[in-house]
Amino acid sequence: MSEQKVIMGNHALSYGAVTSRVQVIAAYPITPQTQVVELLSEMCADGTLDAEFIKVESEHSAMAASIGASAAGARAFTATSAQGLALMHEMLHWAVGARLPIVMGNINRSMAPPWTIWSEQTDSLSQRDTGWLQIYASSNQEVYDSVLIAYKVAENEKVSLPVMIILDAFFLSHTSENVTLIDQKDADRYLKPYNPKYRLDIKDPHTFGGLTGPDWYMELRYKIQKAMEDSIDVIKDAQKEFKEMFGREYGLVEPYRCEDADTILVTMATAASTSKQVIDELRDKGEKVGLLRIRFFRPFPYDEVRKYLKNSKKVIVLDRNLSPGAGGIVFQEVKSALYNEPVKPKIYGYIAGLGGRDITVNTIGKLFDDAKNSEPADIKWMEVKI
Amino acid sequence: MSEQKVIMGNHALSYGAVTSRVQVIAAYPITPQTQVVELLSEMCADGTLDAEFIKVESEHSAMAASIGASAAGARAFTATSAQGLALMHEMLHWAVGARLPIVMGNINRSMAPPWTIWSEQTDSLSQRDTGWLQIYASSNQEVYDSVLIAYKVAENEKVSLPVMIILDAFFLSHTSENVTLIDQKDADRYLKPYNPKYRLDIKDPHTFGGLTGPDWYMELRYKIQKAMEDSIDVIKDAQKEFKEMFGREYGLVEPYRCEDADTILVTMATAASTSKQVIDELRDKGEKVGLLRIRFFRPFPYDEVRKYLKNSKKVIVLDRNLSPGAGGIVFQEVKSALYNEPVKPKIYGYIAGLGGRDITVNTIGKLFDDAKNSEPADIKWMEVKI
Amino acid sequence: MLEIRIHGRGGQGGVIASKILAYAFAMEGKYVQAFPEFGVERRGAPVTAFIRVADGRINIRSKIYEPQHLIVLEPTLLSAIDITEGLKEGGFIVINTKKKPEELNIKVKNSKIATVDATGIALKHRLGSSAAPIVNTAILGGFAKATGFVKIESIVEAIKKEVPIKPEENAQAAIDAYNSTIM
Amino acid sequence: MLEIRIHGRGGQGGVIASKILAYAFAMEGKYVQAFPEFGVERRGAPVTAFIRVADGRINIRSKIYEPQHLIVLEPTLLSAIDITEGLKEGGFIVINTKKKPEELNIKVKNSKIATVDATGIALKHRLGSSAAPIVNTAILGGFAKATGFVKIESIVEAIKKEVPIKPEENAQAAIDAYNSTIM
Amino acid sequence: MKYSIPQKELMNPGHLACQGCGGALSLRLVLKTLGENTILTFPACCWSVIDGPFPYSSVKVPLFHTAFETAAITAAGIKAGAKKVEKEYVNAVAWAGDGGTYDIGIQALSGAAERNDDIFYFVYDNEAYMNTGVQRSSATPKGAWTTTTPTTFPKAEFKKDLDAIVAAHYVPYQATASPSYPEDLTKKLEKAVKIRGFKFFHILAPCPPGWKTNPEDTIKLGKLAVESGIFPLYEIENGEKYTINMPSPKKDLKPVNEYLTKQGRFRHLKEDDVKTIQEYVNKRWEKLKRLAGV
Amino acid sequence: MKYSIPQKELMNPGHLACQGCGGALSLRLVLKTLGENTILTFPACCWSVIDGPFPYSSVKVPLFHTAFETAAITAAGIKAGAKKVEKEYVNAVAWAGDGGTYDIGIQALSGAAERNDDIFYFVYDNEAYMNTGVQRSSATPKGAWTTTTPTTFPKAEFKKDLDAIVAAHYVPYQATASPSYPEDLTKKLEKAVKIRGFKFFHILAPCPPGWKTNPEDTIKLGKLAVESGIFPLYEIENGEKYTINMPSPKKDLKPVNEYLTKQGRFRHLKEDDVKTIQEYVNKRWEKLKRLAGV
Amino acid sequence: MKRDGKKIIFEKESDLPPNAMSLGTTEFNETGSWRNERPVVDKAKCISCGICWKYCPDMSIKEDSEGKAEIDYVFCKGCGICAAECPVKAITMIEEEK
Amino acid sequence: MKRDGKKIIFEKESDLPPNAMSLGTTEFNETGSWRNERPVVDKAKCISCGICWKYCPDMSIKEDSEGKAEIDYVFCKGCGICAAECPVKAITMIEEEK
Ligand SMILES: Cc1ncc(C[n+]2csc(CCOP(=O)(O)OP(=O)(O)O)c2C)c(N)n1
Ligand SMILES: Cc1ncc(C[n+]2csc(CCOP(=O)(O)OP(=O)(O)O)c2C)c(N)n1
Ligand code: SF4
Ligand code: SF4
Ligand code: SF4
Ligand code: SF4
Ligand code: SF4
Ligand code: SF4
Ligand SMILES: [Mg+2]
Ligand SMILES: [Mg+2]
Repeated sequence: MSEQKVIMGNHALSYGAVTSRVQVIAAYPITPQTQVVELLSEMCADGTLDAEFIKVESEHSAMAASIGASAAGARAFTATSAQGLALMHEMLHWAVGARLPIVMGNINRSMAPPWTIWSEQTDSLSQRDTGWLQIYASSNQEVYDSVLIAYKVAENEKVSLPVMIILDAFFLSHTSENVTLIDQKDADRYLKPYNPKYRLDIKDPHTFGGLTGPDWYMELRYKIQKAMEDSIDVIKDAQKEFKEMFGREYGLVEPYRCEDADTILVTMATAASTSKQVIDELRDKGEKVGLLRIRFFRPFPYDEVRKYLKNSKKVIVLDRNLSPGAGGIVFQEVKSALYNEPVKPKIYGYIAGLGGRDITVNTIGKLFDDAKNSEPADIKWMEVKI
Repeated sequence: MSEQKVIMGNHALSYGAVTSRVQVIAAYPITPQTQVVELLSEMCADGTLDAEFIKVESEHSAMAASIGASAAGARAFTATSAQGLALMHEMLHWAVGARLPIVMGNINRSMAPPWTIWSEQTDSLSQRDTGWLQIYASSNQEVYDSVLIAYKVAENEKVSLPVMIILDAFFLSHTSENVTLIDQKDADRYLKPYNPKYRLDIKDPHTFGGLTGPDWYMELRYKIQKAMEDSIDVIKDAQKEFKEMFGREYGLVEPYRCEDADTILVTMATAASTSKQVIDELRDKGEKVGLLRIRFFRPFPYDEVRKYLKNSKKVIVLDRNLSPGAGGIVFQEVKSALYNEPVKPKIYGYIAGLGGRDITVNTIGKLFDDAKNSEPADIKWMEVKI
Repeated sequence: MLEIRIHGRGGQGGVIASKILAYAFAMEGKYVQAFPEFGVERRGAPVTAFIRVADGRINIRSKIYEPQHLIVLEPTLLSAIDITEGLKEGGFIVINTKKKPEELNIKVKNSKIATVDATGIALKHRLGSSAAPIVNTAILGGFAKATGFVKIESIVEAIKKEVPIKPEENAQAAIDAYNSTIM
Repeated sequence: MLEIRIHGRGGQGGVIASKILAYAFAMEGKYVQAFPEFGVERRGAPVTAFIRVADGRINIRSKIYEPQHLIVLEPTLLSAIDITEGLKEGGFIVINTKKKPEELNIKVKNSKIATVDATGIALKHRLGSSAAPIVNTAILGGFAKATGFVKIESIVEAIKKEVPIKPEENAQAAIDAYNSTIM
Repeated sequence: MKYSIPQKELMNPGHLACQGCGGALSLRLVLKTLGENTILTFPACCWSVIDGPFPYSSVKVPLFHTAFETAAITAAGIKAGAKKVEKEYVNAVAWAGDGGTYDIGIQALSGAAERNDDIFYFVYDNEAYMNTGVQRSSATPKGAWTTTTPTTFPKAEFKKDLDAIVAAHYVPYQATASPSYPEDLTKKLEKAVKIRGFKFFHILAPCPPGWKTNPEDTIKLGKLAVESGIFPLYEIENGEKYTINMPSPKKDLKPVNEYLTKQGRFRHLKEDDVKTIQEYVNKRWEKLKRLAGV
Repeated sequence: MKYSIPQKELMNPGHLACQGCGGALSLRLVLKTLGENTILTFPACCWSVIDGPFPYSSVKVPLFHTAFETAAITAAGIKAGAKKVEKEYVNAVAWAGDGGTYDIGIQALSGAAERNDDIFYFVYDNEAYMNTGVQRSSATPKGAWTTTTPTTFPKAEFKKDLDAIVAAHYVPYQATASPSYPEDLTKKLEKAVKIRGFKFFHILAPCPPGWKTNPEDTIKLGKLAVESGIFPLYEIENGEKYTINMPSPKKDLKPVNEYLTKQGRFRHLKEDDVKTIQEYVNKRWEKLKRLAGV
Repeated sequence: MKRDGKKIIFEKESDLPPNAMSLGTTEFNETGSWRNERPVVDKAKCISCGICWKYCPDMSIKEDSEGKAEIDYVFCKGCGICAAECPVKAITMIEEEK
Repeated sequence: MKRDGKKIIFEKESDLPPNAMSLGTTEFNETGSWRNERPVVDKAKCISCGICWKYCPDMSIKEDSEGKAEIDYVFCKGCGICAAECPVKAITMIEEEK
């Protein structure tokens, strides 16, 4: 029997981990992620969840412990944010090279200095080259569901890569809303116990990660890229099965009123959610506008992005992040994806909402206004006060 | 009086630091960077260089110490590679947010696991969102000269950002070649002592990096992006002055026989150097080919890249790096840069030389062959053995 | 769509109140959002929390700048800060105080003020100490009564599910408040 | 362009030899590259180093797969590994050994073999110990003599600038080797 | 008014510490003696917030906010830089919480101690990660509640013995101190400012929300911790010479119970648990006396 | 042939250690007693190379190569995972160099020790960063040459006292050991495998290229280190119960000189320097005897 | 850059420093609003011992012209430490007006 | 996947494991080539004490049919430890052929 709750995004992650029967948790507190860990601590303490909880001394160790546990063959979970994610950086590369299906929640928070705890996606987007799959969620239900989907995808032999589930700080992490939890029995049918082909097995000993010269390193990287490419179908299948069992549908991207749209807004996470309201309002006024929410940023959904955007006239990319000296990261990747198309929309890139600056209906409305009356540029800023 | 030496790339970094009169060095050993540190240790020990050398316990601390020293108003230097660079990741963001003109050498090495010590640019390119200026060098002379230029640019008030000077492992770091050292007196005329407007000053106390809410964080980021944009002119000026004083000329990019080229190869570092030989050979055969070497990857030289590429028919991007789930990083950024051009070349992206796989004249020749007879794709691999 | 703001002090449970209230609405089939002020909470410092309630899925995920209704957990805040900032006309303001609505000096057009002695009720049910009474459940009874937006039964059930310590006493406090709210 | 490969054992100074030789060429106005085998060096294990020499700037920056000339620091390597792998025809092979060229059994077409007792010379000048003689400077004298590519004076000067310990003795060893190389 | 400690304030009011914060009081007291030729660095901790939001600050000396795990090394970097730049001698000061010291910052601390970097390191120890809402650190005492050691499964391990760990680095000077004893703290600081090399201070800083105590009890709790031997005040020179300042080694300790019962975080403890704690405290007190040769 | 230690080899020849490597020998000896129900993890260190290139390995038990700074926590993660997955009890073993332990890995080590994670931690201490070509670590002894402490300015600080630091964590079992004394090592391991919780071994592992010694002297150097009291062999239980195994506390120590002069890294030492070292060793030996109550 | 009392107002780009450098003090933040209870000094009882001053975490105790303790209500958060520590009970905490 | 003696040869994509997992032992690497000097056992002197075996870092000492020490020259790196530690000097290091 599924159960309805009103829970915050952070607890949606915790419940997702519980429903996924994670076996080892290693985590370290950081605002705005702490509730993920606190709830899991409680559930481990009172027996709701039968997992080893390692209360590590840093996020670097949180990821290292997850890596060790996963290499030993257990299902491992952790969660962090911003500085913690950055501190893990070396180990994020490690989890990928070791091909370990760890699932991690990351609460998007802007990077210090200055100290900040508010939402921005630079923290996770600046990990986009590490080889983690990345899901940007826009509701707590999606957060919860994504944990199960993430394990299903990550543990698929064709993939064997870690997955990051990403929530906007506060806008999602601290916002409680209606979430339907999945009955454990059903969940167990969807997500089988982790049973990897290779692990640290005392009955079948192998060494993992030994010195690899120019003779084979490149081929191992090739395999990682291949796994990323193969993961597209694995994700589709996992999400299809999810829909069949639980009724909720997810894609690599989420198109919203894109069919005949001239102008399509591309963005991620909660900004995409708020955008729907703007799209509805503009559609009511007769404007042919649509929204493409990118849910998976890695693997980058080239086909879907092209499919939905190539027939539009204008594309507006809203980036809640900044790669200094370049510009908005999603903007860059969307342009890159459409580059070799025969006919191409104009693409406008805007930076908005850094450091927790609210992205309101108003903000989004202004993007449409600006794109109507201007030419694209390498970078455009929205609502900078100076 | 300038002096001719035969030195390895790593020592070119050390001598560059000496000629720049760095005041604080904090570094940690890692292959293939160790010689940088060893030589500096010796020179500090025997008095050649009057600097504080902090023999830190990790790269994370190397960067933190550099940050502290730079914030106190001293000229700080460090060097690292791959795992060390990754371990610094959080602090790389820190140096930028704190606007500190640290200069760091990074020897490009591929990321573990598996263990590897060989050349690949994923380590530094996956730091491209941190806000460091990045210089990819292709000769030891350039390495040495770039240290002085880097401080000059970094410490310019309009910039106040850290700079990374990047060398291919072994191909540059361990290869000794002719280098002309600059006489200290001349160097002192080029690079003045560091004298920042703001520092940790007991006579004028300020706090740096305090909690910043959604009210001002975004504006501070805007200023960083602005500084990146402004740095373009600062770099040009610094390099012009360098040429005037020392006769050696550097640009944001280095075009080679691009004037009337139909097909232009874009790449960085030592692969670009080897490519010149291929370009010469193909030109001898009458093919209209050219090379655009990207020297500064951050700030991304949008104008230069457009200027040299927009009139070509085909662009070939050779990436010695991989962003799994996307593809070659330079490929992506070049496409993004040219996206809004009215007429555009076809752009071909190839991954080659990962994990120290040699990029030979032969390899580069094959790129031209392949691009001649095929269509672009999201990713193409060169010389994968399986 | 309803948009409600709760005022309290750090450590007083305003955020929990927002969650319980949202849960009560959810049990009545509504879509809800409850969230704290996005910042650092300090014991003693004024803090706020927010609730959105709607019949359909709530897409908007920005903050609430112009709430329709207020809940005030701490009477001393009335003189310490401007609780009515951004408040829309015509809503309800539910305040924990011994005073009657007319004794208060709050100027917002057309707003309906309700008061309830949540502190007294909490202490009666031994919720918290006299220095730090736990009033966040009682006040919700007052809200239910004053606005009629949500049933007291839903509030009670939400309290029982969400409050780990003394759920029964907390529920009873809400009922008592419901029964003693003055408008 | 000259491409030269040096063979030795880990700890024997083959890499330093490559740098000194490159420096000697540079002093004669050449453009040079010197680099070790790109890998981990282990004491005792066979290792190699490389040199490129040209009149103009050297753009090529890949490894050397087919050297023209060889320098062998350690005679035991002749039986342990195949030193001639990839070697082009017609070059010089300079070997540290007491034997004469004709006593060696090296089969590369047209290659000119030169031998010099660098170990003996090194020990004479007390360079290293008898268990671990330092032969990397002496052998360069042999190379200068055998090939004529570089002047012995340049070698001597390069040694004096680059070798921190016993530079004079090392230089003298190179000269002695120059004078006793057999072809 | 009588001033038993320096009158000068190097802190501003309006800061963002909770009511009755022992950590805020501690820095106030410390700065009085360190004086104006001091450069501070704070890693992430409550003080990252207490200091106040940009563009404001609550300290009157230069302050660099740094990453959580880097307090000691940032201070060492500042010191190295200041040595090249400042004409005057500068106290380079790392001011960190227990989490930032015992856990995520211990590597940088150990490195700086080993190199004998000429800095001050202060840990204001409130025995948990407070800034993030009271999670367990390795400084959390056995038996205590935190949000990650719920009362169903309170902290199982004894508090990490950081003072012994630092002592094993044989640093020139280290001491424990308490905001409840400002004169003792001042005296130690006066001694330490004259020493070149690594100086370490461990300050127990009561935290009302984290300990679930009344704000007005902050000073009392600090005193009870000392008097019960939970947190004796002492100095160590070169890791070897121990001097006990308080409580008097000759007198009996107050029972720990009085200290524990004032705190909500220990409310769930059973009599047996308290006994274990008492025995542990007694044993450690005996050991300390032995080390001090009394 | 007589076998005074287990005959079984869990290591393969063809590995990439230098001639006469003490670190390679040490692991060989350790694996004999740990046996097949062992999972290893190595951080970056010489053993990352010694193990051999992919797709080959020189150990016959599962091995996970991990990042430099993570030995202890990776082992703890492996242990937690194996607990959920393996039916048998598994020895989760971190095997790290001194740099990976004393410096960059000490945080993870301290964390695991504090949590009393049920793992083995071995540091094979060759007193410098050898894999990167002999740079100073905090385990490098005072006076030694390394490439970052040139003979013009050799290492100024005494070796970090890691054993005392670990002892300050009160772990169930810790010991020093030497490949020159395989039987002693074996005996300690046999004891340790029965203990649940954190077990720590400190092995001094001579390194010919790093110490500038002759490969054939490796065993002799290990013995001289013990006999001179530079590296006495002892055990500590719960951080408090010390037992000295070797040299005999009743006999005089050999002078350190014999140990030092065999090593190129100490060649530049003056008579006075040697005296300082001798005094230091004597002092520490007295302290150790005191701790062991002899 | 403008100041409104202790508050700082950035108006143009150059007002804002390149990094988050402080330009004012936390005195802009009148933490008196945090108080539920206020300390009141009975000057008659006060013996000017300075203990309350010493222990106030908010620097909210001043010396009046007679050397007696005086509370700075602009910042006093009402923690109650001064009242608890005053050796002669010269300070009482009273409820703020509700 | 093919094997050539102890050497492993990957021919197609599926031969290669997803990560760098070992599939063979370092015995593919005949470290005998590292030797400058070789240990030679004088079996007559050998008393089978096992000390050389115990201390060899390269597992290159075996027991022959009579229980005497025997060197495995395929792997022996020639470090000389066995010779140095043999209590009866039954092992001598001799120069490899040059
Ligand atoms: C790398 C990193 N991890 C986590 C955090 C989140 N964080 C900030 S302060 C803090 C708690 C600090 O605890 P402590 O050092 O004891 O200081 P206190 O807050 O108790 O004063 C944490 C976990 C961070 N800022 N950086
Ligand atoms: C983060 C990081 N920094 C640096 C290195 C480079 N590195 C690899 S092994 C090593 C030295 C290890 O020294 P130690 O732990 O003493 O082991 P040893 O090599 O002496 O056996 C270093 C510095 C690395 N791999 N990762
Ligand atoms: S949580 Fe504790 S330490 Fe932090 S400011 Fe509040 S009282 Fe001080
Ligand atoms: S350098 Fe030293 S520790 Fe490393 S393999 Fe060689 S002998 Fe062993
Ligand atoms: S503590 Fe009491 S007596 Fe002392 S100065 Fe303050 S109010 Fe006066
Ligand atoms: S109540 Fe607290 S803040 Fe106010 S004056 Fe007294 S001690 Fe200071
Ligand atoms: S010389 Fe060394 S490697 Fe060879 S058998 Fe003897 S101990 Fe083993
Ligand atoms: S050490 Fe000597 S006597 Fe003993 S087994 Fe070996 S060769 Fe024989
Ligand atoms: Mg704390
Ligand atoms: Mg070592």
